[in-house]
Amino acid sequence: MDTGDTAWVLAAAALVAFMTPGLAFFYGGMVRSKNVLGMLMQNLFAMGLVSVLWAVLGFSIAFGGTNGWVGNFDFAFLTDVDYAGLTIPPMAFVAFQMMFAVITPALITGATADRLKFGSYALFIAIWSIVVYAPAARWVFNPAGWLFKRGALDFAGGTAIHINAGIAALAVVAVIGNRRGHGDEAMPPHNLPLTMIGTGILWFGWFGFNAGSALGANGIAAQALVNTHLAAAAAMLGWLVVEKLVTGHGTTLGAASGAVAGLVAITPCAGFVGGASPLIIGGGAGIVCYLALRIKTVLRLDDSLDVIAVHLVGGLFGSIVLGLFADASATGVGADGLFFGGGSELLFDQIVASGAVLVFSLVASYVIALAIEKTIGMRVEPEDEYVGLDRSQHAESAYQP
Amino acid sequence: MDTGDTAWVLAAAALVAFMTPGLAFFYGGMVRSKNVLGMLMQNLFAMGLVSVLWAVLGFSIAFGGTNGWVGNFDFAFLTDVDYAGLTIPPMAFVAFQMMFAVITPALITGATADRLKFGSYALFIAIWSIVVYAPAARWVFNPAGWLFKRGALDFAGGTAIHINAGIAALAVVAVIGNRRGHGDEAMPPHNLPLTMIGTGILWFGWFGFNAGSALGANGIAAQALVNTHLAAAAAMLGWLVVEKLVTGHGTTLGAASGAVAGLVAITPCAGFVGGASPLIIGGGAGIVCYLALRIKTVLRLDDSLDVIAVHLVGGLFGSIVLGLFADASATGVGADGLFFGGGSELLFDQIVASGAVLVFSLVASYVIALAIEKTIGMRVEPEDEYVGLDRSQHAESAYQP
Amino acid sequence: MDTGDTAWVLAAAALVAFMTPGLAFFYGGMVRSKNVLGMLMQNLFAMGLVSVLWAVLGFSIAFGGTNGWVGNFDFAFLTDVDYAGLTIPPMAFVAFQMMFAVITPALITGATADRLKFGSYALFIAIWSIVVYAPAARWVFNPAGWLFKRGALDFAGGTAIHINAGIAALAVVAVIGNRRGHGDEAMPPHNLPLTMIGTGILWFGWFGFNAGSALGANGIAAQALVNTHLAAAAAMLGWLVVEKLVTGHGTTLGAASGAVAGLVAITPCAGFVGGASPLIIGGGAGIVCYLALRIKTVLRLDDSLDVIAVHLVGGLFGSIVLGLFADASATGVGADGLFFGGGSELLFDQIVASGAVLVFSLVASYVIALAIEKTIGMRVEPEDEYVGLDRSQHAESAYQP
Amino acid sequence: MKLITAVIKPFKLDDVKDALKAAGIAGITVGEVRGFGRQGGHTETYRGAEYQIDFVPKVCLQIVADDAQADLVVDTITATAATGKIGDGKIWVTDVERVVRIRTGEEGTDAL
Amino acid sequence: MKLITAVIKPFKLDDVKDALKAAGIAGITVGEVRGFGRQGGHTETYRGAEYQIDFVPKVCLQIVADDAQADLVVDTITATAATGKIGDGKIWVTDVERVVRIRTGEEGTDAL
Amino acid sequence: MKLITAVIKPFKLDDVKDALKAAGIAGITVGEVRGFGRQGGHTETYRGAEYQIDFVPKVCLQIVADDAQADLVVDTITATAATGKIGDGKIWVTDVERVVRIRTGEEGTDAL
Ligand SMILES: Nc1ncnc2c1ncn2[C@@H]1O[C@H](COP(=O)(O)OP(=O)(O)O)[C@@H](O)[C@H]1O
Ligand SMILES: Nc1ncnc2c1ncn2[C@@H]1O[C@H](COP(=O)(O)OP(=O)(O)O)[C@@H](O)[C@H]1O
Ligand SMILES: Nc1ncnc2c1ncn2[C@@H]1O[C@H](COP(=O)(O)OP(=O)(O)O)[C@@H](O)[C@H]1O
Repeated sequence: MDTGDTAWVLAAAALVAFMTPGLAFFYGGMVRSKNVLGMLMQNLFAMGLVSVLWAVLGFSIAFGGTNGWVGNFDFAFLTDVDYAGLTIPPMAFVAFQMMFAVITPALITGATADRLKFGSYALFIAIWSIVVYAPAARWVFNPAGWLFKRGALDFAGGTAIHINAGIAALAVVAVIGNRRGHGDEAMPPHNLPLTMIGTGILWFGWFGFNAGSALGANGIAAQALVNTHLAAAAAMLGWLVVEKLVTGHGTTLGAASGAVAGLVAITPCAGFVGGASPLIIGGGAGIVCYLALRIKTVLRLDDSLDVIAVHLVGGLFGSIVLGLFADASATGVGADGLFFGGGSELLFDQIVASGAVLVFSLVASYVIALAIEKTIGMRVEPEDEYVGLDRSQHAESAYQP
Repeated sequence: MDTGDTAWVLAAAALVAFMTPGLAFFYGGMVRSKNVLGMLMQNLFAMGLVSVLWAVLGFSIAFGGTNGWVGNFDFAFLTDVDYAGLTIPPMAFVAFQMMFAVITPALITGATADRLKFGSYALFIAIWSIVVYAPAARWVFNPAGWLFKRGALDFAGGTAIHINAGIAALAVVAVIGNRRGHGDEAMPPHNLPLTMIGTGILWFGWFGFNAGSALGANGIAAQALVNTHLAAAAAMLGWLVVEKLVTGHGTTLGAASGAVAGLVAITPCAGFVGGASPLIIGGGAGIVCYLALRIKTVLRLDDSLDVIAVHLVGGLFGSIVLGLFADASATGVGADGLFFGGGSELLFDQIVASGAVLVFSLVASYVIALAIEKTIGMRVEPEDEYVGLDRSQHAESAYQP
Repeated sequence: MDTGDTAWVLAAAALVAFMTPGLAFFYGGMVRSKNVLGMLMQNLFAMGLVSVLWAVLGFSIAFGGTNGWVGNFDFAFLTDVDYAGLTIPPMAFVAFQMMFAVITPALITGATADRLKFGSYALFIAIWSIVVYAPAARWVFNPAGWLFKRGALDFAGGTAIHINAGIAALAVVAVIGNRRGHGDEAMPPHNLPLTMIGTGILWFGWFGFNAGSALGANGIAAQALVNTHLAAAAAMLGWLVVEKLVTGHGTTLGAASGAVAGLVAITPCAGFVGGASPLIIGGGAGIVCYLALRIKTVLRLDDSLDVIAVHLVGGLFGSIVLGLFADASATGVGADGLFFGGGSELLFDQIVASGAVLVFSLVASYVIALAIEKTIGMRVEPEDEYVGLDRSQHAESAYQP
Repeated sequence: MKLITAVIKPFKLDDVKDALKAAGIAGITVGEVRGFGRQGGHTETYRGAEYQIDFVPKVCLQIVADDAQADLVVDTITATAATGKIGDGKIWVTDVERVVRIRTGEEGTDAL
Repeated sequence: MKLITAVIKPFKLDDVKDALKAAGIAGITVGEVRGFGRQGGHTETYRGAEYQIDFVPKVCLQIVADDAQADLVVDTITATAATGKIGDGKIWVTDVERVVRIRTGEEGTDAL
Repeated sequence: MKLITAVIKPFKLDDVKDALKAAGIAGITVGEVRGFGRQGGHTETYRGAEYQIDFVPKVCLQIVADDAQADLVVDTITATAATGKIGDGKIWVTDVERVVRIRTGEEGTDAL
């Protein structure tokens, strides 16, 4: 047990836990004022329900047993948790992984803004976190996972978290349909400073998300931290340059969105790349994710706060280009990508891993959402959507004069 | 000196320091817009005044000398501080304890919202932090403390901080009376997103508050971190279930209040319990603290932001059930509670310790508040209360169009 | 490589990175609502552009080669970075230093509020961070730096960051002139709670800024953390006492400004002083910086958010009084100041170092600003200034009803 | 018909609303305003700079009522909104030529 | 000249503005208000305490128009703002003696 | 009595208030509004989506004055609030039948 490694992983667990409130403010500022509490509540509630489910069952499915696809119940209720090769207490590993399980379903709320019944949302994330997230996490993070074994690299969850949540968001939106008035009624963000507070917390917490995944205070963690910051910086610049060219202005929301896109893209690569790679991966992600904003218009899907463009596309971009930029000599772990003499084998594995998680999550999420929609209904009643989730779901209003 | 332990305790000190601004935003969002700066200032000011007093005198009273009740002046001005059994520099221990001393008086401001003269508030927390907090901290945290010696367990301050502040709040409200218009004029929170920002920061900081109390980066700290998160999650769910049953809606403010109630309740238990105990302690706290909201109505006391229900009752609940759920095998420290073969001895000690701190703080706080009220007056003039603390006490207004 | 030291420096890098968003909210709350996004964007953008430039070139100028004035290109693009005497991975040192490079130009935005073209601002900080910040950082932080070699002490950047940014702010304001309507149109802060959120984040991050500069989890870091907190506390009290005497009220903005002034002043002293010194340095800074608010009126310069009073004067005060209060026995490093038997030699070195950075930055910043003003123009058009930066520079508005 | 406009102290809004409801008034429209009158303003200080703030938060009620009810509305508001301290506010009455209920197109008294 | 004041549901503002623009109306002034009428309020709960909120967010349009245009304005608003559900709002018309365009000092119809 | 309503540019509020104070006007009620007129709106872009914003922030003053003072009020506002650039705003005057000071019940000119 190394106290230095433990100190960093404990701090990282706290940092990742802080990201879910950060995500709540990031999304909360972007919705209309009559829906801000609905959005904050959905994210805060995930910290409650998903944490309990993860302790009772989720951790065990992801890290219990030796099966490549689904875990067993050995670690249910976190009883006598054990995990090979750790220099930190098992509970520190449990805590760190728990915070990942919490934020992943919360990411979906951006796409389904303003129109989910709270009870149905709660039921969805309960099922989703056990049936979709836990297995996907196993495949990618757990050395026994079948994607891990195939040689696919994912340092901090590009696939299991961002591609997974991004495609699930698309699936749920396909089930519940668009916001009423989408396309003709203007729905600009109600409080961009609140979104900036969320951006600051997400960027701050992401150091724990990526550099904490080294599970120790070592050179890999240091390189991952630098990679994370440089990718966010380069992606901000990439997004702003394209935005300036297309619309004539670099926007504050654009700078924040670009930074988050960079953070998403570097997530799978953080501990496997070095040198100028984070600048290229980040810059590329900023440009690609901005252009991906059009996808939802093409698909005629009201992905309200662009979870597809930022998380699905950002996650896919990062996971796949890792097959090009991976450089084992940068941190001493991982493998070599195409540009570093590794041939295209890793690239192929990355595409397979991304595709596998994407297809599994698309199908499973669609089925879960459809099942709930057909039974108790996921979408709020028109009158409830008109007065806003704050009032209809929580009998509150966010602001008083 | 272990660098890993030191790194975690330094990070924890920063996390706990961040909790007082978090508390300011938590409370600040809940008051009316003409009082938000009054509330923010009272909490920010505690970071100034109480820190200085703690360095000059407070730390020495709590940790100087060997007396079981009150310390001496050996460590006044933090000169040549020494503390047995630490694997961290003494100054790291000083820093960590200082942040506890700062937030405890700040907790009281929730009960006395909108009606304290700023000067009188400053005088009150100055006296209170030296005369009430420092001794209580000594009794419970210092191995020489008489409650510590009796075998009472309090890992991170359920008694010395939450019961202490909760009962003090009750005492001060009894002296200064209710807000004008309380009961007929509607006083809903003016900015719930600000309260959610406070909730996020409190939850994030609380990892340092509880897991930092292990004074090292070890298994106890890891278990304390997991316990803290699970108790907050379970308490949120507990509070929301009861709220849904009673009022028909789960509210955003309810989810936040439940989480904080859970954090309060697990504070004394964090390093002494394991397995599913945090889920039960948290769930119980959420339910009990929601029901405790009625206490202030029964007592006809305007505890404006429910410090009694969340901190007094939450602290009592946590400290007492520790006598049931304490499990020495979970972290290798503490003792065994009733449910873990330890008989009822610990339960008795817990009740004695909670009662002792409660009675001492009730009497001392009442006397201090009454003395100030009778001399320079604690309560603002009616006209000042009507225009709001922001203007009457600080010649400012929080928002401009 | 010590994992404990690495854990603390990684956490500190994250804390310092969080300070730039904190600064954005600190300043953002103080401007009018039509300029808040302009201010947030300028600070957020610095995290993007300056980070990339620092990785490509800045770090190498500051820490590459052995020249006392300007570095070479050895570490361009952070390739094979090496740095003598570290117990942490070189990349951890790079990350930590990068966050200092990011916040320094951002500090200038407070003085030039509401009237900079975004493009010109971007060009300015790009040039300034390479031509002014990187050399100044070398002189003071790098053991090869000529000011370091002269024996001047600066633990965390009182000169290279606060005096540097403060005087640069003065120079730029001298070039671009005052806000239209300055002096007759009332421009009170539009959202003080947002400023308080910034204050909380700055105070929290500053623990990483100062205690992280020990580059390890040791006694120096612990003393630096205590010094930082006590100086902020004492400075808050100092500022409030003077404010109360002069205007009759202690204000919330005053408490926050005093705390920041204290944090600025203790920055150079953090690891070199002990005992009651932080209380005196902080208290003094609070008083001096409040009185320094008049400087901008005397100079008839519209330093809109008081960067001169808080950062230039606070930095000068801290750097110079270090020559009095430095006490090598407090932390085992540094030297002895006048009050601790060290004679006036250190005091002289401190004055020389402060003066050198001040003169260099004044001239260089003035030249850069003038060059940009004369070519593409730094100042926005009157009409753009009237509608506000949010709309004219970023085609956004911060708030919707 | 008449339009009765009343500027009152914000904390009196609930009382006035309940009183008007009791008096049978079917609808009110309310706006947040700031007023300047005999009730002096106050000074606010930010970073040592003093700002003279003359405007005080008020609430502005607009009630369209039948001629017969107009005086009742004025008297009800005057009775309920008065605190006897300066700044209680003002009521003024203007003539209304035409009133329409948007939902049904009803006009005149039916529209109230 | 006439002053037409219309209190409508907030999400209808853009439609009404476009319709008035199309009908040749040169200017509108809009304010955020809260209305109380047949459309009942709702209850909000904070920490178990129930608050009866009677006021519903509305938007208040003020349009100064020529006598000839007054009816056109009223009819345009009524047509566009109606949803058929309770709470659609009210329109009232008052006579205006004098209108001045501040920029040029023009008066009467030229000022519109 | 007359009700003078003036919609002006927000940054002109202090000047107009001071001018009216100097002209002996005892009270003003002010509201935040948004205006749409010849002064064109602007576009805002969020995540690539363009929004045409037609409404511009304005401030709406309401002053009840004696018939004799009405013209003085109009002229004072016109002189002070004009910048010569489009969007300076509009003033309109309506007749007031009755004014009441809530605090004292005084009516008519005494109520001003
Ligand atoms: N002539 C006026 N026109 C419009 N509003 C006025 C006028 N006089 C006063 N008011 C409104 O009434 C409020 C109270 O008036 P004020 O003169 O301060 O107190 P009082 O009416 O009790 O003497 C003011 O804040 C303002 O909003
Ligand atoms: N008598 C009135 N005076 C002023 N405003 C009114 C009046 N009656 C209704 N309103 C405004 O019109 C809005 C809708 O009126 P309401 O009676 O609820 O529905 P409807 O007019 O469709 O029956 C109210 O919220 C209020 O703002
Ligand atoms: N017919 C009108 N009725 C009500 N308000 C108007 C009218 N015309 C203009 N306004 C208000 O006056 C403001 C300025 O008018 P505008 O036509 O843009 O400029 P100008 O009056 O200088 O030509 C508008 O933003 C609006 O608030």
